[in-house]
Order: sequence, then structure tokens, then C-alpha cells
Amino acid sequence: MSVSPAISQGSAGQPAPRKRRRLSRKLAPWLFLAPGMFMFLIYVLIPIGRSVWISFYQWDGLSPAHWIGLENYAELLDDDAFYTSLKNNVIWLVLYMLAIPLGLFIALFLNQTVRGIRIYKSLFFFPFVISQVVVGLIFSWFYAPGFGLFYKITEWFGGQGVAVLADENLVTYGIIAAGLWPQIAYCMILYLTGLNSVAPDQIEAARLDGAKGIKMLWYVVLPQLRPATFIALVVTIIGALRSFDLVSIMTSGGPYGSSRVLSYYMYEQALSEYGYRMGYGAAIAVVLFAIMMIFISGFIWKMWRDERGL
Amino acid sequence: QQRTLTLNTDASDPAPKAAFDQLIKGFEAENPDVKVVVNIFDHEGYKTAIRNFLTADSPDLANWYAGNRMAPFVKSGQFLDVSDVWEENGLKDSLAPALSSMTIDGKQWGVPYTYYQWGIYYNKDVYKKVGVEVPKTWDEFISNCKKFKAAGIDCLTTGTKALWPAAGIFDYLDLRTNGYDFHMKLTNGEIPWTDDRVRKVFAEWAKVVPYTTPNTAAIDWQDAVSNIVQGKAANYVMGNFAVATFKDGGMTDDSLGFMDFPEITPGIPRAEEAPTDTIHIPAGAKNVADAKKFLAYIARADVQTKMNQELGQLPINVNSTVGDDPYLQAGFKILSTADGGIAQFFDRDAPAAMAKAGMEGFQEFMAKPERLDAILDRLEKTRQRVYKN
Amino acid sequence: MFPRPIQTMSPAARTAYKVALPVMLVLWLLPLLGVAMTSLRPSSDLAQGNYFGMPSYLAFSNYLDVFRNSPFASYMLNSFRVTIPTMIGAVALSCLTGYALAVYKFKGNLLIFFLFVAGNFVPFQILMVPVRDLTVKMGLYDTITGLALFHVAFQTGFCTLFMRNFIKALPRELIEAARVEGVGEWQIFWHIVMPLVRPAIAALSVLIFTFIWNDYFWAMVLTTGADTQPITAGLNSLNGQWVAAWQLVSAGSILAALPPVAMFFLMQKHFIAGLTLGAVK
Amino acid sequence: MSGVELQNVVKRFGDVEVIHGVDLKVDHGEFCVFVGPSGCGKSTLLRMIAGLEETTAGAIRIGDADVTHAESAERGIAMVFQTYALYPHMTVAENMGFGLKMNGHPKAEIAAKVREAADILKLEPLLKRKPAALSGGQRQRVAIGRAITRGPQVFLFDEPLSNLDAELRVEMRAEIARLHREIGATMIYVTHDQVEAMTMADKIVVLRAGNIEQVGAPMDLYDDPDNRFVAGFIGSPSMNFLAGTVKAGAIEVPGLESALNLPLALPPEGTKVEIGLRPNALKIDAESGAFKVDMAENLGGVSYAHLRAPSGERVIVETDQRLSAAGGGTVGLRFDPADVYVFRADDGARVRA
Amino acid sequence: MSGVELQNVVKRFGDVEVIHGVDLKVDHGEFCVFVGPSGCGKSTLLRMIAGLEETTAGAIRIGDADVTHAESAERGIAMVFQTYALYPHMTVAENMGFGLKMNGHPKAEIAAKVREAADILKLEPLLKRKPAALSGGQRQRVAIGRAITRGPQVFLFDEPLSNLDAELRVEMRAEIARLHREIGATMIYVTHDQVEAMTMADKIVVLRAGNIEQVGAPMDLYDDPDNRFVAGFIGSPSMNFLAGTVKAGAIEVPGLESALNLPLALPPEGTKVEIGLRPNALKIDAESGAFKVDMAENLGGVSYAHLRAPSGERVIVETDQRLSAAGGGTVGLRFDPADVYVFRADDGARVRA
Ligand SMILES: Nc1ncnc2c1ncn2[C@@H]1O[C@H](COP(=O)(O)OP(=O)(O)OP(=O)(O)O)[C@@H](O)[C@H]1O
Ligand SMILES: Nc1ncnc2c1ncn2[C@@H]1O[C@H](COP(=O)(O)OP(=O)(O)OP(=O)(O)O)[C@@H](O)[C@H]1O
Ligand SMILES: [Mg+2]
Ligand SMILES: [Mg+2]
Repeated sequence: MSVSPAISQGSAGQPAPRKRRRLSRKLAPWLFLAPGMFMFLIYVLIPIGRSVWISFYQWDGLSPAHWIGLENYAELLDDDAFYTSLKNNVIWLVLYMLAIPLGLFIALFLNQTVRGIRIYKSLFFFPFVISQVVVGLIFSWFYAPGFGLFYKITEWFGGQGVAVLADENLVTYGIIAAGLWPQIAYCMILYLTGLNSVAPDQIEAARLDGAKGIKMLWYVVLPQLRPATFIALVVTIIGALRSFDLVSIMTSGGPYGSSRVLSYYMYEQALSEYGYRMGYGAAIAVVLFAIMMIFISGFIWKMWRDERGL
Repeated sequence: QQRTLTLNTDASDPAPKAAFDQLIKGFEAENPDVKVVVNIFDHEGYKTAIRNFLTADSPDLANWYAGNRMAPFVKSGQFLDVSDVWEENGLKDSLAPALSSMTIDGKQWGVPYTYYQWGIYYNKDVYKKVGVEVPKTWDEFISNCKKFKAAGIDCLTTGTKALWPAAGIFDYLDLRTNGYDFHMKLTNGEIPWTDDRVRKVFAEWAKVVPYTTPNTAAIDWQDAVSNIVQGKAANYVMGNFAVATFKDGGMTDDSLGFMDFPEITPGIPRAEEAPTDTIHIPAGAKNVADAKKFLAYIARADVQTKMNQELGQLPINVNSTVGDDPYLQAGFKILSTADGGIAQFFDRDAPAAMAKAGMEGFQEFMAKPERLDAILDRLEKTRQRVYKN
Repeated sequence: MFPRPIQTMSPAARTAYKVALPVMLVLWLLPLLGVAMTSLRPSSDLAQGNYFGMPSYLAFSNYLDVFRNSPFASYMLNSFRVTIPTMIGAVALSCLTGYALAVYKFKGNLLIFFLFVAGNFVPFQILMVPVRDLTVKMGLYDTITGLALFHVAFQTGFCTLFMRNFIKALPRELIEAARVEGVGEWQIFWHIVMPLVRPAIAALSVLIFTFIWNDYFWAMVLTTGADTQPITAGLNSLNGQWVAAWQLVSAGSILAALPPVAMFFLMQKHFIAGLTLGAVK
Repeated sequence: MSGVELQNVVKRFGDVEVIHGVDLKVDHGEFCVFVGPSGCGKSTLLRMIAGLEETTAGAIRIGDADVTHAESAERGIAMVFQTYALYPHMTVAENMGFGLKMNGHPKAEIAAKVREAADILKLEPLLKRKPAALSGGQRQRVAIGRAITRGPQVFLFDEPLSNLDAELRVEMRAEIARLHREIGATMIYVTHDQVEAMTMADKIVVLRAGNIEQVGAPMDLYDDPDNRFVAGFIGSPSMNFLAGTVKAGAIEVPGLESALNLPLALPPEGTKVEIGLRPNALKIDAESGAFKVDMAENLGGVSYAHLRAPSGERVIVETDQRLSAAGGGTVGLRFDPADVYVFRADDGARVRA
Repeated sequence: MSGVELQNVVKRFGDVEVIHGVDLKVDHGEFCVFVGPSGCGKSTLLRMIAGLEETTAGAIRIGDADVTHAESAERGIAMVFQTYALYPHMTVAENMGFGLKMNGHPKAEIAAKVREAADILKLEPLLKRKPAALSGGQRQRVAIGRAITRGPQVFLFDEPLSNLDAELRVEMRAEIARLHREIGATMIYVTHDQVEAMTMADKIVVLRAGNIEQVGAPMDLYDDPDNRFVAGFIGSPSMNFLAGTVKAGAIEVPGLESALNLPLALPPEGTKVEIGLRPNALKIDAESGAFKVDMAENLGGVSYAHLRAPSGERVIVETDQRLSAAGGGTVGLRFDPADVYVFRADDGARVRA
């Protein structure tokens, strides 16, 4: 069989009449990046800088801002509400971590192949899809003094009902419990997919080695779930530090400010009905940002290592 | 030619909306060359929105609240001085009850058009059931409480989730204990919170705490209404706007009673609490002439009469007449005879930061009266910061 | 597979498991079931203190009432009006940025990528005051556009992380083969990469839909009225109006949760793929 | 006319130089194979020719043009990847016509060219399928078809067959050889596989750590390697090497009975050398000797004896006799001195006559 | 003492039976290799012995015990996986000691056993490393070390070398063979690789679609296959097959000049048969003949001529002469009739004397 000269001689050296100027490989990435970068710059990066800047001012959003240097920060150091918020943030951070083992537990429970298990998995995942506003309302109802299910149960057990959201010692835990609900679901799904990719040959090898149950989990499965655990950790930390919605919906920081967290306190100071201390609010935000930066840096550092590793 | 006048208002609920509609119709009828454009904002959102439109896109008129609530706008020059309107129309007389709360630095910054009284709403049936009389003094009130308690009924109820209902109780206790001038000085930051007179107020309050519904911090004020409705509680310190809620719950003029807050320190001129709604001309208004005309209009007795009939509240103008609603009648009576003075409300009389801290303190006190010292120290610290400049 | 498949265990264990499953589920969803039940309770039941017993009848009318006596429909509509354009905008922008960061080697590539990632984790609060200010200055305060624009920008960070990693996982040879063939950069993006990242786009769209639909904070910061506020913020203000009317709050909550839940069930596969790929909110 | 010429070509990734100035001329119509150990730079060199990697220094010419800094698309080349790199969302026909379409060729022309290429590779029945519905061999054939459609002057292949199983590999090997014969274009082909290199190449380029070790026809490299590396690399099983020393004009190798007296230009007395002997050039002398039998492998047709020299060096002997698998005992080696290769121990250079 | 015995072993996955009643006896200390095409059930059979798959029917005995339903850990076996299956988060030493640790052995004992195994496999310098820091060959060695540490009676290997490259494979092959000699345990080894099977096995088991085709020593299978399948499967390049017919007591094969007159118990006149001839049993008769030369491949030491019979069947001839690569022309074939195997065309059974 012979081949027509059209092919063997070829024309690729001088390919077809070029209609448009080809986008150069040097310029292309910047053109692709431009719109996204622009938006991100305007709405995220510059505002971060501006917030830091504003934190050195006293400003109510109406009158001209007025430079006061570090006074906002100095005031923070002497602000009980700030410490309450900080303390609550720490409680959030610590207790929110429970979502990880609990999520793992449910994931292990559901990691079977029986009939209808997919539906079960979806239903268990449900709380995560629901808005925190709805979750907050649901739990407010659950806790409501007088008729809330939880109140009734405690009343039934202890004679005196417990009004979680009115008790300064319980309120934060009550809100965290509400927050854990979707967060556990989130961790559960991460672990379920993680379990899917656990190398079966290692499980089999371990089985030959005589590892069973908890030992198998601890020595062989958990180490393999490390990526899932890492992601769960990241999202849980971020979730804990961002905990605004539930506080706002369930208590507005109350009773008497005992359930405030930094993110809510900042909103309260800057934009709520009794707020409009933009500078002070910004200072709180900067502190929150600094705390978050610790975790962000850790995350970026790990990503950077992974990228190098590629 | 046709001129326009823009009015921003938070009259998003049905009654205020109707009131404003009718108000504007009336004004346009008298001033055919002026067209009023109304922007209605959500009631809650308005508190934020006003800060934006005052600086960015100013209307010719905007409604707001009297007292310290308007101070930030006055101080930052966002509201126009309308003393001339007051002068020319003799408003200092006709709007006398609101004069002091409209005055900052000796000038008037807007025109009030409505207010409503606070007081104690109570369940007549419960009173009948327990067999007690409507109290005249605080001591009687407290002794009633003991009887309510014996009957398993909360003497006083409230829901302080939103903080401000607690301030109503404090305001009245202070007005009755120390009087109007003291209360004003306190909200103006002129008196330390650790003052003994303040402690006295809390001492009175402490008497009623054991008879107050527990866990108020987790209850919305509307939820507490149902305690009265269902006869679980007897008394409720509230504003007149709550009447609608009581009635929604099934109460009638026969079962819902209203009384003035009982006397504590005898001989103190009686002062009352009546938050006032106002209209202002923003500094950036384009049509100031017509705006002032509008202010003069809304200050008129007949206009206020009609408007407040729609609103279900009390007119400020002393020459206006009040509808035949028994609660309004009662309110009108106590307000027009309040020789001590009329307070706006804690969160309108005190600056925002102080108001917030104070109300949290009140809420905490209701739950943990034993912490009084710590609470007062904290409020004092806040006072020193807030009023510093 | 871990734990050991239940099929290999004793019949007793198997039965126990089959019983435990629904029991756990009911416990897990107890608050939700309670709310669902309440949403069907006539208000008379609640007034009589019948919070947990059998409803005297199923009051589907609660759902009608939600629409009838509040701007609920308008809130829902606003949610869609914010969510859908945001979804489209953020995904479109991140396709571009993700492509640029995944395919090209240039100075600052990683730096830009990490900026996107870091921005995505930032606490919203630090953006609040300046973004609100900016929106006011642009005259977009209390508009759907203002809210959507911000969401698009902020979500671009997350979406870029997601898209970049997805595109990076495509075989490089596909792009190189096209380059050798003389296909232009834009053409490669459009004709080769876009068709191949369709699953990612689907996953991402679902994720963004739920994120934005469920956003509450920014709705509070950037909008105020029933004309503009999405359902989350709306529900909160309705909660103010409906106090003691738990049947309405419940019905409203259920309705507000419905679109993301429906989305989840329809696009389950994509959703989970998205969560594990992107993994972060 | 459309050969490829590399002139002192250098590639650096950051600070690391991986190609150290390579000169090479591939003639028009030649089939040139790059071989070398993993990481030696075969792919990098090919990708530089393709324009997928920047050339750090030196010049690349294709045909008459200097293309050192030209875009891939403008070099008149086509490339076939190890992973096929088919566009999974397009049919076979679309895959093959995509390049032309993007360059604005008219539909009819594209269809004609695709048909022509499909004809050559017997792909007609598959034209409507998507790559996912193809077997590995078919995919590779489509990848080649896609290259053909554009009618390039030079074809580049990067280990195109290494993802196929042994049987298919043999088949596709034949296919590519036939293609080369039919269209006569220049082809440059990277592989790991001995057999591919030996059977397909007109010219083999042996690379090592970014340098060319030797260039030549397959049998020339096999018969006449320039150095120890090429000798060891070409041929399977590998050539055996034994260390020795030049002594009195001959080479003394421990374990061999007598010194080797070869007609070569031997280096000076005392120089360390290595002698090379291919497994099939060796015979076992069962009588006596110094080589320990480690074990033997019988493959049926052929057997390999694994011996160990007294120095510890391993020696493999190919034979068609069956051996006892267990090993044990010692044996001697017989061979024709003409089959001995000698290399300097220091730089591995071949010692020739 | 610790041999392995399968008695009519059956495996069903759901409704699909993949092992159809296999009987097999592997003696103590024997090295037994399972070969067969992909999917024939090699891995499944091995995993049943390991206890990783339930046995549907039949019995498995290891040593004196019936272990059909015993837990894997209790069978006294160790298994080496194709993917190594090392625990990536443990060091080499921890990997090797994990099994003992799980069974509650004291630390000192574990350390001693690990050291011992490391010694055998020369792993000492690696003991502190994680698997990620090891090369493929080292990993496989650790996997074997892990098996050794547990001191099992039976070692099971599932294609342990198929992830290694050619050179390493040769090395590890020798290593495993040595290990078998040293510790003398029973080993069962699954592979795809001809050479591994031929060189390592004491006994090869040829499986096909869940049945055993033939069991025997490697050279027995090579020299004396029971059927066409085994004949074609063992030996590389594969045996050539040509269709023929029994006619007048001889076999007529198109393309061969004369009918084959073999001393066999031929089936009746007219029966279709296939004759088999290994590539190295054939010689090319350049003078004349019916076989078209497709092409030739010169690998240096050996060359393969690819011929095509008149019937279209391919025939490969191995030779140590260099051939012209291009092919063309026709040739004849010469061979010793003693090298001819005859199979029935219908069931592939060998026709013996
Ligand atoms: N993008 C890159 N960045 C840095 N170093 C690289 C890059 N690509 C290749 N190298 C290095 O260049 C050297 C040559 O790599 P190349 O891929 O050309 O080898 P190869 O001969 O094709 O190997 P193989 O046979 O394994 O494909 C290697 O050392 C490799 O690590
Ligand atoms: N878990 C399973 N479920 C269903 N069928 C299976 C399962 N495991 C294996 N099979 C089937 O059993 C048969 C034998 O598979 P097995 O893995 O034992 O083959 P093999 O000989 O090891 O093949 P290879 O050489 O490819 O590894 C195949 O047809 C396979 O599809
Ligand atoms: Mg390569
Ligand atoms: Mg297998």
C-alpha cells in the first residue's frame, strides 16, 4: 500500500493559514489568571491589609477615622469580653476536635456493604448539608426552656430542667454540641472515602500478621487514614475558629456575653446595633487572623512539601 | 414645577406602613407641587442602612429615634439643625414632652411624631385567682409576689434574650428609686455605677428576682408573653407595643390589665419611660426647604392625631387627641401627668457601648444577683472608657 | 476492607448490625425529626403544650402559612438569585485560574496558588469591615449583585484550589500532545481541558451551591431587607417574628434546608467527590 | 532534507544540567533509537526536539530551519507518547483531525487526511469510537494515526510500546517498522527495550547521564562497542566482565589458566583492564577450572550457568545443554580469543587493535 | 511434615465458580510454582491457602492440620504480595517485627528475629528506614524479610517480582532461590513469567480457567507436555503450531514437502491434528519452500525469522545466524521428526506413542 505524497511530504512545517495571532505561552497564564486574581485581590487580599490598617484607628463609620496607634490593642488586653471570647474560642477548638474521632467511629460503623447502606450513609451525612442557621434553630428548639426536648429529658432525669442556653457555664458547650452535629457528619464522609482507599493488601498482610480489631485500626488503618485525618483536622479547626453562625442564631453571644467567640465579638463591636467601633472590631479580627495564620501556615507548609515531593 | 422629597423609613411593618402612607397622602394634598418618594427599609436592617445612606446617598428625610440614639449622627454632623422649625412653629410648647430628648447642645435636631408608654401589663384573672389587689407601692408588689409564688405563679416574667427587656425593669426601678434627674445623669455617664444610689436600685431589684421566671436569658420577649397569657406569670414590665402580642395570644381588655410602675421612694416626682420616634433632615439633603415644610407638617396636632391612630401609639403634640383604646388612654394619662420627666429608654439614653454593657449586666444580675459587685465594677470600667471623649 | 465485612460474621452479629443501623440513624437525626414533626403540628397543639405527643392532625397548612404571612418566598428567591450566579461566576473564574496555575510553569506560580489557598482559610471577620465599606462605596450595599460579587471573589480561592488540583491531575501529555499539534493555548483550555474537567465542575457547582445557600454571615453584613436578604438571614428575622410559633419556624427551617438537600441527593456522587477533592470550606 | 541536527545542545533544570552538550545528526528518513539507563536524558532530549522543553544552549535544526526557539507547532514534528495522550472526550476520528481543525483546515480536507491515515493503520472500523472503548494496542495505533494525519517531517516516539503487554508489543513493533518503511519519514524513537532497539533501528544512540556514549547501527554496536558501558548495555544477557592486568604484553586474568595474548594495542604494563565475553561466546570445560557453579537455569531451549570467578565476579554462560539446577563444583571456561573484548578499567574505553 | 494439600477445593464468588475442584499435593520443602493465563485462578487459589478467601468446598491441609476454616494468622503461613504491602508508616524493622508484636512476643525476641532475617537478606543498613525510602528491590526484600521473621512453615508468593524491572528481577529471582535452599521451607509461588517458573520451580502447576492442566517438573513439562495448551504455554518463544490431517498413517501438513511419518498412535484417518515444533528445533532451508519470510529480527547473539505458512499461520525460527532484516522471498523448513509434537485439533490432547 502506498501513501499519498500529501502525507509523506507533509505541510506541518508551514501549517494552515493562521487566522489569529497565537497566544504566547509566556503571556497566557497571566491572561488566564487576570480576572480571578483581580476579584480576589479586590475582595480578599486588599481588605485583609485594610483591616489591619483600620485596627489602628478609632472609627465609627460616620465621622472621619482617627489614628490612635495601638490603643485598640491595648484596650483589648484589658477587655474581659475579649478574654471570654478567647477562652470560648479555645473551648471550641478543643471540643470541636471530638468531631474527628466521632466521625471516624460512625464511618467505621457504616463502612459495610449491606443493602441500603448508601441511603444510610446519605442520611447520616444530612446535617452537613443543612445551613447552620437551620441547625441553630433546630438546637434552640431542642434546648428551649420549658418545652425543648433536651430540657424535658433533663427535667425527667433530674427534676429540674436544664436551660442550656441560659446557663453561662453550659451555653458554650450547648452551642458546640450543635456545631458538632454537622461537623461529625463532615468528618464521617471524609473518613468514609478514606476507608475506601485503604490499601486492601495491607489489611490482608496485617491479618496474616495476626492484627485484629482495635490493633488493626490503630497500627494499620489509622496511619493510612492520615490524609483524611489531616483534612478533617483542617476543616475542623477552621470551622471552630469561624464559629459565627451558631452563636449568632442561638444566643447572640448571651447570656450576658458568656457565649461570645472572637468572630462574633468582632461583628458585635463593628456592625451590630450597639457597635460601630470599626477600629476595635478590626483589631479583634486581626487577633483572630493571627491565630488562624498559625494553622494556615502549617497547612501551606505541608502543601508546599507535598508539591515539592511531586 | 414638581419638586421631589425623598423619605427613608423603617416602616416595614403593616401598621407603620399604613400610617406613613396616609401621612404622605395628606402632605402631598396640601403641597401639590411636592412629590414624596418613600424608601421603606426592613426594621432591623434600617439601623445599619441609615449609616450607609447618610454618608453615601442621602435622602431629604429619615426617621430615627430621640435621645442619645441620635447623638452619633448629630455629633458627626449627619443631621441638620432644625431649631428654626421648632421656633417658627412654636414646637417647644406643642411638643414639650419630647423637647429635652430632642435637644443636644441647646439645639433641636429633628421632630418627634410618636411615642408609647411603658408600664406593667398583668393578667387580671391571675390576680383574681390568687386574690390580690393591684399594688400601689413596690412593697405591696413584693408582698403580692409571695402570694403568687405560693400559688406556683411567677410574679414577674420577662424574656431577655434580646437584652433590652431587662433594661425596662432597670429604668423603672431607677426612676422610682432615684428619680429622673439621677437616671439621666447615670445614662449620661455623670455618676459612677458603683455609687450607693445605684446599689440601692439593685437592692430593690434583688427583692423581685426570686419571684421572676427563671432562665429569662434564653427566652424571647414574645415567649414570655405566653407565660402571662397562659397564667403562668402575673406581671410583665413592657412597652405598649406588646398589647398586640397579648391579644394575639387570646387576651382581651377584660383579662389584660395595665398599671403604672409602683412607687418606691415616696415623694419623688413621677417619671415615665416613653421611647420617641423622630424624623430628621440629613446633612446631605437636597431639598431642605420642603423637608422643613414636612417637619412642620408632621409636628401638627391634627396630623399626629391621625397618624397615631394608625400606629396605635401616642402622639407627642399635646394638642392631639388619643384614640379610645384603654391602654393608650391609660398611657396618655400617665405620660401627660408625668411631672418627673420622660425617659427614652436605656439604650436610647445611654451611648451604644454603655447600653450594651449595661443591659448585659442587668441580664447577668437577674441570673446571678450575688455577682452584683463584679457587675457594677465592670460597668464602671465601661463608663470610664465610653464617656472619656 | 476495614472493619471486617459483616457478612463474614456470625448471624447474631449480622442481625445486631441490621437493628443498630436504623436505631443509630433515628438517634442521629432526632433533632431533625423533631423539627419535621413540629412543622406538621397545628398551632393549637403547641398552645396546649402538646410538643411531643402525636399531632392531633397533620397541619400541612403550616407550610402554606409560611408563605402566606411572610416574605418567605422572596427570601427563597433571593437565595437563588445570589446562589446561582455565584456558582456560575466562581466556577468560571476558577476554571481560568486553576488552568493557569496547573498547566504553566512561571515564576510565582506556587506563591499565587498559596495566596488563593490562604485567602480561602482566612476568617471572614477580617474582611468584613473593608468589604462592607467597598460595597457601600460601589453603591452595591444591600443588593443581590453586591453580595454575589463578593461571594464570587471569595469562593474563587476555594474553587481555584480545587480546579488547579484537578487539572494538575490530568495527564500532562494531553496538553503537550495538543501543543505539538499546533493547538493554541486558549483552544487547549476550551477544547481539551474544559470537557475533561466537567466532573470537577459538577462537583464544584454542587459544593458552591450549598456553601452559598447556607451562608449567613455575609448576608448579615451586606444585605438588610427582605428584598435582598437570602433565606438564611431571612429565616433569622422571621424567627424574630414567629416567636412561639415553632410550627412556622420548623416549617420554614425545613423549607430553607430543602434546596441544598435536594442538590445533595441529586448530585450525591459529585458532592462527595467534591468534598474529598476540595475537602475544605 | 528533513533530518534533525543537534548542535552542542544543553539542558538545565534550574541548576541541574541533565544534557551536557549533545551533538547528533539524524538523516532524512532514518529510524533513530535513543537508548540508555533510566534518567539518562532520553525523554528530555526528545522533548527538546519537540519543543516541549526549552533548550538551554546549543541549536536544534529540523530540515533546513533552526527551530531552537520555535514553538512546537512550528517545527513540523509529531509526537507519540508512552501514555498515548488521546483526548478521551473525542472519537478516534476527532482525535486524529483535531490538530488540523484547530489550525483552520477545511472540513473536507481533514476528513480526507483522517481517512488516509486510518487506511494505513487499519483504523476505519474504529473511527466512531471513543478511546475508552479501545484496547491498548488500538489506542497506540490511534496515537500514531494522529501523528500521521498532520503529515510531519519528523516523528518522535517516547517509549510508545512500554504500556503494552509482551505479545502486543511484538505486533506493534512490526507495525511501526512497516510504517517507517511506507512513509519514509524521519523517526526518533526512545525505548528501554533491547529488542526494540536492536530490531527497529537504523541507528542507535546510546546515552548515559546526559552524554552520548556511542552512535551506530545495531549490529555495529553489538559487535564493536566503543566502551565497556555500551558493551554491557547492548546484548542480553549482558556481556560478562572479568578484571585483568596487562603483564608482559598479555592480559592476565585470575581464574583463566593462561594469560591472553591478543593482537591488540595493549596499554602499558601493569594497567588494569577488564575483558568482556558474551555469554554465548563461552563454553564450559567440565574437566577442571576455577569457576564455582552457583546454579543453573534451564529454560528449555537454552540454559544459563551462573558461575562465580575466584575474584567473586559473576559470569553467565549460555548453552543449549541441560544443566543440573543445583550447582556446585567448579568448572573451567573455553572461548575463542577472537570473541574477547578488552576495556581499560579506569575509563572503560575499548582497547582495539 | 508441613506440606500443603488441597482436596477437591472449590471457590465460588457469588454464583460464579472460579476454582472447579482442585486436587494438589505440595510436599514439605518443595518449591511449587503456579502458572497460567491471566484470570485462571492462580491468585485465588493462593489466597485460599492463605485464608484470605473463604473456601467454598473441599479441604485444605497444611502439615497435619485441616486449616480449611482457620484464621490466616493461625495457619503457620506467610505471604509476600505483588505490591509488597509494606506498612508505609513503619520502619523496615517495625514492618518485619509487626507480626510477632501483634502476637505478643517479647521485645528482645522480636529484635533478635528481625536481626536474623535482616542478616539473611542483607537488610541491616536499611532497618531504620521507611519503605518510601527504599528501591523496589529493597522493598521486595523487606517483604520477604517480614515473611521470614514469622518463621512460617509455608511461604506464599503472589507474583512477587512483577513490579521490578528486568535486571532486578533476575537478581531477586536468585535471591529467592537461595532463600529456599537455605531455610528449606515449603514455598508456593505464583508468576506470569516463564523464566521464573522454569528456573525456580521444583514443581510447576499449570492452571487454566480454574482447573489444573498439568503438574510436573519444569523440564518434564517442556519436554513432555500433556496437551497443546501446556505445550504452547511453556517455552519462549512459544512453540509453533501447524494444522495437519491424518492421512494414510501419516500427517499431512500444507507447506511441508512430505507427509510426516511418526511412530505415534495416530488417531483415525482424516482426524484434524496440529503439529508443534519449537522455534529452536527448526532450521531454514534457503533453497526452496513454501514459507514467506515476513521479516527477521537480529538480537546479536540470536536471530528470529518470522515466517508465514501458506495457510497463514505464523512460524518463528530461532537461529544464531544474522539475517537480513527486511524479509521477502520464500524458504523451506528443516527439522528432526523426533522434535515434532502432535496434538488432536479438537481437544488439544497430546498424541503419544
Ligand atoms: N522537569 C524536570 N525538572 C527537573 N529535573 C528533571 C525534569 N525532567 C527530568 N529531569 C531530570 O532529568 C534527567 C533526565 O530525565 P529523562 O526523563 O530525560 O530521563 P529518561 O532517560 O527519559 O528516563 P526514563 O527512561 O526513566 O524515562 C533525570 O535525572 C531527571 O530527574
Ligand atoms: N473478589 C472477586 N469477586 C468476583 N470474582 C473474582 C474475585 N476475585 C477474582 N475473581 C475472578 O476469579 C477469577 C480468577 O482470578 P485470579 O485473580 O485468581 O486470577 P489470576 O490467575 O491470579 O490472574 P492474574 O494473572 O491476572 O493475577 C477471575 O476470573 C476473576 O475475575
Ligand atoms: Mg523517559
Ligand atoms: Mg493474580
